[in-house]
Amino acid sequence: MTTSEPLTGLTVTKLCCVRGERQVFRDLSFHVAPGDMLSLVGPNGSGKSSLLRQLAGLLEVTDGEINLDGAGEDQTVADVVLYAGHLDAVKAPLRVSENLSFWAAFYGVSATQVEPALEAFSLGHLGHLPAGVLSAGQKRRLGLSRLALIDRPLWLLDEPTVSLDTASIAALGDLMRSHLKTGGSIIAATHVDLGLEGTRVLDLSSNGGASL
Amino acid sequence: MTTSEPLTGLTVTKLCCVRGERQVFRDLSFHVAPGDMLSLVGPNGSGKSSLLRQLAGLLEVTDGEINLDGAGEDQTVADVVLYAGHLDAVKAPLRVSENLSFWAAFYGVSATQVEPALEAFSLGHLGHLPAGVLSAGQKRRLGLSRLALIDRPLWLLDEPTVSLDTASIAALGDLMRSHLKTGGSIIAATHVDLGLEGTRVLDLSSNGGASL
Amino acid sequence: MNAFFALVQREVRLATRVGGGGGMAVFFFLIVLSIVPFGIGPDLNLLTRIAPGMLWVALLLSALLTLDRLFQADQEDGTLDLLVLAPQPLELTVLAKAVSHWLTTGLPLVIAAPILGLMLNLPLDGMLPLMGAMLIGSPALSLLGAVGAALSVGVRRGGLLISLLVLPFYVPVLIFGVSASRAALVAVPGDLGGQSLALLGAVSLASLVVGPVGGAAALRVAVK
Amino acid sequence: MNAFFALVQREVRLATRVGGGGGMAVFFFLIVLSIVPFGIGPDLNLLTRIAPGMLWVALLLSALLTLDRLFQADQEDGTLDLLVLAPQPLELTVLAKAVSHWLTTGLPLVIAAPILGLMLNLPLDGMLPLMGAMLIGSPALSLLGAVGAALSVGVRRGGLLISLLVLPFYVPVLIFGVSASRAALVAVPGDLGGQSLALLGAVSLASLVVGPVGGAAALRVAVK
Amino acid sequence: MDSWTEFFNMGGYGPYIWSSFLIAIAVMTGLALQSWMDLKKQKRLVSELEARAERKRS
Amino acid sequence: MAWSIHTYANPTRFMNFSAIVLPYVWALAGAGIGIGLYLSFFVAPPDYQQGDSVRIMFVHVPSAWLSQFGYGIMVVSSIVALIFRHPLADVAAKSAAPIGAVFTFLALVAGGLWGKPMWGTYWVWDARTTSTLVLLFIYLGYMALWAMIEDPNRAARVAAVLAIVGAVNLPIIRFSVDWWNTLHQPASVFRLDGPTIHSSLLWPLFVVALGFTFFFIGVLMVRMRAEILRRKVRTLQMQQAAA
Ligand code: HEM
Ligand SMILES: Nc1ncnc2c1ncn2[C@@H]1O[C@H](COP(=O)(O)OP(=O)(O)OP(=O)(O)O)[C@@H](O)[C@H]1O
Ligand SMILES: Nc1ncnc2c1ncn2[C@@H]1O[C@H](COP(=O)(O)OP(=O)(O)OP(=O)(O)O)[C@@H](O)[C@H]1O
Ligand SMILES: [Mg+2]
Ligand SMILES: [Mg+2]
Repeated sequence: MTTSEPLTGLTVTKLCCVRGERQVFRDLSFHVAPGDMLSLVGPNGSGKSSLLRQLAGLLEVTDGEINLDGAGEDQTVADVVLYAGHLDAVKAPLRVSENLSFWAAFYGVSATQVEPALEAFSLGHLGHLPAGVLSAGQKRRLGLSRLALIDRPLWLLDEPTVSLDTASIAALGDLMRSHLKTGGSIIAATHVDLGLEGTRVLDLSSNGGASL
Repeated sequence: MTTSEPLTGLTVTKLCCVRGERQVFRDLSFHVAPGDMLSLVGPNGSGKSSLLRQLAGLLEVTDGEINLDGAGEDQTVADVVLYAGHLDAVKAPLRVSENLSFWAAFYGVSATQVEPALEAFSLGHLGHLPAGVLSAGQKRRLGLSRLALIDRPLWLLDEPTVSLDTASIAALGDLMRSHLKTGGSIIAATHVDLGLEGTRVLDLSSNGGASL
Repeated sequence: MNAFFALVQREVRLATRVGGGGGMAVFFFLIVLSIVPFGIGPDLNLLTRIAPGMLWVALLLSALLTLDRLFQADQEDGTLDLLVLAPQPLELTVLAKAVSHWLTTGLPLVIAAPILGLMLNLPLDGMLPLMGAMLIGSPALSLLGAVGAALSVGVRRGGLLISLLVLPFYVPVLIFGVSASRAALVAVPGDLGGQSLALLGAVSLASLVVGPVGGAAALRVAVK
Repeated sequence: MNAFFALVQREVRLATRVGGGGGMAVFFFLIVLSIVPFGIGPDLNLLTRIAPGMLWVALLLSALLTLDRLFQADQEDGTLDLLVLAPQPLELTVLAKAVSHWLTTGLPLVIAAPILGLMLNLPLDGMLPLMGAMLIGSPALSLLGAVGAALSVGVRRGGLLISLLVLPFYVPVLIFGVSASRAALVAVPGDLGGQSLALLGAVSLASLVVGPVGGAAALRVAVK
Repeated sequence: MDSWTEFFNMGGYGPYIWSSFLIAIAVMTGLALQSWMDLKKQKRLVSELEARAERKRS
Repeated sequence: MAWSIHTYANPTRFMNFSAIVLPYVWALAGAGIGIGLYLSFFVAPPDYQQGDSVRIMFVHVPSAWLSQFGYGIMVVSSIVALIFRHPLADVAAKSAAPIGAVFTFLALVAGGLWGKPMWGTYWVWDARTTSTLVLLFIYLGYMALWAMIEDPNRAARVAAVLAIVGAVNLPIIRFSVDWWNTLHQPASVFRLDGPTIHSSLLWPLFVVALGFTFFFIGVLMVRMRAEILRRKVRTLQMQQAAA
């Protein structure tokens, strides 16, 4: 649990996003401090996923700036960010526990963290099953259990609640709450209310994008 | 709009589902009449998707029976059912309208129906775009627009609201309401409330499945 | 029938839009053929001697390389479920798939064959019979390949598996195809070209039945 | 380094669990080699003469057939995003991918080569040098292939595209590989085997740099 | 003694004949053994699992 | 659970039946092979053309026959499995494949060892040798398909389709001799005008072949028993994991 240095904030200034020649949003500015939760809302196509990918460094920044306030000289976005997109990055032929163990090893987390991370989403008893037989929601939970495994200050979540049942949504809420409490920040795109206190909302529908 | 004969009902008797040697549910019996909406609920892994695939004939029926009451001699489940699963069956390189036109031709629907079907989910102005550039919700809407295109009495929907924004959920609700009003039936698995009047709920968590 | 053509049209459109359609297949064919001389040395006599065989082996390989996505892509994005549930008989759907596969790999190669023949120093007047043999034999590759592709739906690393399943069935096509082409090109005394051609046609006709029926049976099992 | 081995282990495990690992590659290799005689006729002298070339061409092809899923599968299920975002340098990730590809295709073929040689009537005492040449040359195939696989991430029908991108780069491997093998097998007077072998080694070493660096650069672009 | 050497020599074809017979015997024995051991293993697994199920029930 | 009856009623009967007959099958196999070996070394005379090397025939020809016999079993069981859904049929098909593959391998090896003295090389690319090699590939492809599909029920059905489609290849193997220039012996035992092999070689050949056939049946039964138990193990494991 030592990979992450505390991040004192993320500042986004006049960020623009152009995809396929079309302006998705422009002049987006906001600041996220430790302990902040920012909820991205807006109709389909307003650019929530695009913004998250830009923040993660997975999409070209057309114009504007993204700054990590507390980051060291040689620290890149990738050292600070944990990204969970639409896809779960789960390999069907590997067992549930093997899937997570791999990410532990690859992100330099001790193997002893795997069990607790699975438990965070009540997947412990499914550990020996091949991931291919999981139901949609179980697979999603396996993807999300990386949040409990890898320690990064800034979480970028793209519709994390998709396919989850009520119990799992509550588990995700707990995990997010404790992440915020320990000084982490979260930016999450979602169409449903996660019921987290003090959530700030960024509505992308009004941000100058072509009205798609 | 003549492919479908009116279905007088679907009767399921003592249906069992075994996947990978594990019992998912057993002895499931219910009846769906024209105009009925049945909502499948239950935690992740309780067998909602499996039940829908069994009803569509896309998964082996281990034991029990599925009967179409009003179906003619030579009518199979496939003639009656419209299935919309987790995946959208959208081809990224084809334009939005081409995607839907293909399904129209393949299911024997007149090409003039394509425009209105796209409009049902406000996709009309995106028709010329390659489907690959759609956002998650837009892609989902394209998949769902098949419901407005193809006329079948029984809809089987697996978490249709995933990724949809509020406006699109409302549009889906309208479509479902009018389908029910014209004597259609719907069986839908979902974790969120669709706000349709007179919905019956089938809770799979209590149906003898191993508690996964 | 409408549904059949709609599927063929869609498949061909998909192939042209993302893979340059037939152009890609021809290009691959060309590269394989130009690699061979590096492998066996630049002896032109030897090359001419094995040219008909090389043409057919390259034809098989380019068919194989494109087969693995035939149904797999549809399964991964959910299209396959809808194809199986459609009112159109699954046999026709498989046939449409095989036809589009042939239109985007087999046919372009037949048309390009003379150019390749020229590169391998084949006699010009044998070109038409050669193209005829390829035209008659290549549909069998797509039709038999469709069975292999359907069998390996849902299997990861399907590409290699398809090769294993399908190549044994390609053997008769290869034997008759090569002997018909050789008769056309090298003018074997006591020419057997006609007979091989007839057998090649018979194989193609047989696979016109085996392909759709076997493919549909395999798909029905594979979606479940 | 831990991350490196974790990735190699995962890849090999995936390959064995779903594709029978190296067995499948050997099997494919065997089939291609036994298909060729059908194409060019059963003349054993001729076959022996072109045997080294065929071995290498078959090696290239089985590498090609497995390359297209190298990064594509990871992109389709979202794994690639996470690999790019991980603390491990992307170059090492690409190297790990190439190493696992080699472990599941190149290495098994090297080991199986003697059996294939026997079927092609190659002299027994040339087997070890042949295996040596394949051992030295085959890593280049996986390393260079990784660049092609990275370049074609996100492109449908990537399989053919990769072939087009990669085959030209395989030519030097093929030339030196074949001439080294031929020297070993046919004992060419004024033996050039040593020199070819050295050049082959040089190509492999060069691709040890080109592969990871080029592959990582291509991936960085492809994810965005 | 001489007749035995002659017998093993098989008119000069000895190596081919003996190796073909020996390989056949070895491979067939191997197949039978492997099948038999697999059967043993499955029997053992079944009884283990049934015992465990029994224990759970009681 | 109703489905368990469907799955086990017949296999149980098979388990009982096979337990009873297996010893006799083994005895017949042992006798056939034992006597056959004796006959082939001490009774059968050297061939007037091929000398002692003709003795390889006693391994080669029965193996070649059984390689095709095995595929026949696979095809018949697959048809039964697909059409009648008999729960034993796909077990039989799956179990027959490795045995058939082994005999195909033996036919190849013995043929190769026979070829060196007769043709001067271990391997020729003629029609029958090559088609036997292709048969081995089909066996291996069939086994690969089983191995690569996790769920046995699905694997059974997919593999059955392959086996049936692959049956097309059996006549090809037989007739390929006529299509392709060939070195290999044409049919000399089973032909319309009677065998052309001398009877002093012929009847030891039949004794060995009979022994091999019983061996095949014995191993098939053992493998089927193991396969039935393996599925039972899988079911029990999954049920206990779920509980
Ligand atoms: C690797 C090489 C060989 C292979 C793969 C092979 C394969 C076969 C096969 C498949 C058969 C069964 C044909 C049938 O009845 O359907 C057969 C039969 C036979 N083979 Fe071979 N063979 C090989 C080499 C040889 C050699 C070198 C000889 C002897 C010079 C030989 C002599 C025979 C004879 C006498 C029969 C019995 C023919 C009959 O009664 O039908 N084989 N072989
Ligand atoms: N291919 C498969 N092989 C074996 N078991 C499977 C397979 N697919 C699903 N299962 C199992 O079947 C059970 C039911 O899965 P199903 O997808 O029907 O659940 P669900 O109710 O739709 O859940 P969710 O809300 O997560 O979508 C799960 O326990 C799952 O692990
Ligand atoms: N690869 C692409 N090329 C071109 N345009 C794209 C591409 N991907 C997305 N777009 C466009 O960018 C816009 C924003 O897409 P994005 O996925 O960010 O929306 P979103 O807010 O996440 O929507 P949703 O709620 O549906 O997930 C959309 O109009 C979409 O059409
Ligand atoms: Mg989105
Ligand atoms: Mg589900």
